[in-house]
Amino acid sequence: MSSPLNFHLEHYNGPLDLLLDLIRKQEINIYDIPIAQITAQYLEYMQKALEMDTELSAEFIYMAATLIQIKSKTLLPRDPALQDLAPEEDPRTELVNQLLEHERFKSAAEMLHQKRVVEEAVWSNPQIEQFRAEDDGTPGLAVTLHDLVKTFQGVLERAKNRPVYEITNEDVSVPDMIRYVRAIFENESRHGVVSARELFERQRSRRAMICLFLALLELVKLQAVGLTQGDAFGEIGLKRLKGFDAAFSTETNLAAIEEGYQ
Amino acid sequence: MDEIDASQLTEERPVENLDAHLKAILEAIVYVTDEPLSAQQMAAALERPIDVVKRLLDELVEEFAAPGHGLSIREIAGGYKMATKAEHHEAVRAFVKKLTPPLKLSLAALETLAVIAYKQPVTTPEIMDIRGVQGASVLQTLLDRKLIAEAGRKTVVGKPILYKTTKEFLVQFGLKDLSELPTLKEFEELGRLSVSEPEPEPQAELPLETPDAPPAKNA
Amino acid sequence: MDEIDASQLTEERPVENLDAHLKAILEAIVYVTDEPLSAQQMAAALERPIDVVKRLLDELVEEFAAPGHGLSIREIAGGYKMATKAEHHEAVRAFVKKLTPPLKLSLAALETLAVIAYKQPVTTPEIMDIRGVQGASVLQTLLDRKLIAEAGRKTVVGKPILYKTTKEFLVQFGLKDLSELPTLKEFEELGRLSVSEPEPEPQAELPLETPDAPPAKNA
Repeated sequence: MSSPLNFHLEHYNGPLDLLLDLIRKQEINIYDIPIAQITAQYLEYMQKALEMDTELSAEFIYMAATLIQIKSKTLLPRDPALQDLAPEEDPRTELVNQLLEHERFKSAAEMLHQKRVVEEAVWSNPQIEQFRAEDDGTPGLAVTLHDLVKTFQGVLERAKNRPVYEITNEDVSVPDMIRYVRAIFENESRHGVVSARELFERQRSRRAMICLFLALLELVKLQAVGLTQGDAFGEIGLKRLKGFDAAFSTETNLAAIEEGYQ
Repeated sequence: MDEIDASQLTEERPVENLDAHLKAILEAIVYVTDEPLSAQQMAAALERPIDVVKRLLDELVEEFAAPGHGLSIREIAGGYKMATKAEHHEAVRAFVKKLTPPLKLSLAALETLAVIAYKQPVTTPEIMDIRGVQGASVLQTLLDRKLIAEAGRKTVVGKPILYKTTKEFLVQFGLKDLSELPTLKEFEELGRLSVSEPEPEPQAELPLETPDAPPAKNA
Repeated sequence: MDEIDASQLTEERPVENLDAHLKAILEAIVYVTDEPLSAQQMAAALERPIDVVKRLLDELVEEFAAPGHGLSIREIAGGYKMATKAEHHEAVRAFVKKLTPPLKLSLAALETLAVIAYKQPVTTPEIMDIRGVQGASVLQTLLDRKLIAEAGRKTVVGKPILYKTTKEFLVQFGLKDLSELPTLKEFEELGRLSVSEPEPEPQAELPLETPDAPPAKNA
């Protein structure tokens, strides 16, 4: 039997989409859906999808259950006496309404799409910058509530991934700081450039800053880390060098350094 | 030609010259501004009567609509905005240096946007109900692109967040206001027609995305 | 001039509509380009005779020179460029100044504001802890814009100042009260639901306009 299905399964944005496609392709009257036929075709689709290892979301399975339920309702003989008292609603009605609603929004989506086509053929060239006074130039982002939540989430995410070194003021040593910098390059910025300023700003004591400074000098000497500067007077960045792994291959390097600072 | 000063025009069609002057300023303002400004905003800032400003703006819209003009002044998002006419897009495209990247929206995103546009303010569960799909990831895309925004909370159990479309939505889709959208009923009639006429003619390819789906594993 | 003679020689009767069309395109091109383009450049790109292009450009220059227009097309550096007329600059500048710009914040300010909104009342050290960055300068910006305010002092060592968001904050973000702020959980749910509906890779055309895309396979 020839299947009306479009076996580019993924074209379907959910079960309503699939059902609509079945109905429209076969020019079925949506107000009188042959439920047995449609159910069979729907299940055939699901079978094919399983064979093709396509993952079907839960709503596809839920729809299958709904279809089978409607089908069984239509098969059950009704009590004619009861039917006269309270005429039963066509069990398909709810599904049909859902399908029609879905179809309306599909058309609406297409309409929006067409509008975008027009807008993409139109250009505007505003010159407001020429007329903005120099002083009221507030560079920045025009922000929305969504930006606010998103930003907060980003801040928390960053905080979570930040290596936490609880260094009490007096205990911190140069090797501690070497391990600290190493952790940063291993976790936070494998290949990127780390701002030296930010690194220093994270330190909570003078001693920690001095140790960090000495640690950086040692690392540069070992060619584990390099310094970069974009332009004159620009920010100094730290970059992982080829010697990074070698420098940390043994603890002896650290031990030697530790000795040196005793 | 001498500049016309309002105080000098005591008689003899003073209105006409004043109007020409105001109209020129309005043209310059519409040209300069980057987002659609309403007649009210312009009238208030220029300290001129709203009805005069409105009439002159409408004259400008009409004048630029003539076929000899490649520019148009369009009413979008409750305001006026100058832009090139779509019909000249092929010739103009080559000269546009800073081509703004097209707003790429998936079919799912467009559908979700349509639901929000018509049902606003609307909650996530309501959107998912209509689309028959679980999943609200496209909401995040729409929020990121500022096409929709939060609109308070619905006073039902769980107090879900309500969403609405934004001014940016009107701008991006070239709509004067929401009432310019066809009614859902009109789509219903379209749907009915499609039973007898199932093949709408194919359209040109567009720089939009495929619906959210990986390519078929087996063809 | 020579060009005029040349154009008169080649002139034909039904050219008028064609001319109007070309003139419209030229107007649109002069509008979209920021650098002055010469008549030669436009003629070459549009594959039209230089003399016709030149004549139409001159017509445009003349038309916009009329007092009813606030825009002008000027010949600068051997090319044509659209701009507002100098006599209206004062009016346009005054107008632009009155426009209230949307709330704009630097990323640092937005981060700080977000932390205060969700953790209020909160102290400077706490804010810096969460952000992982030193520096309190953006607090002043937020205070100046009345988005945050002081909320007493925390009873810990040093008695640091506590900060909270203001009524202006609610107004700017369209919130009735703080309970309308989306929770982090709600925000994350938007992302998590995406598992069932991944956003597609950009590219490829939509199946929207090809409802019958690939033919159905025979089973």
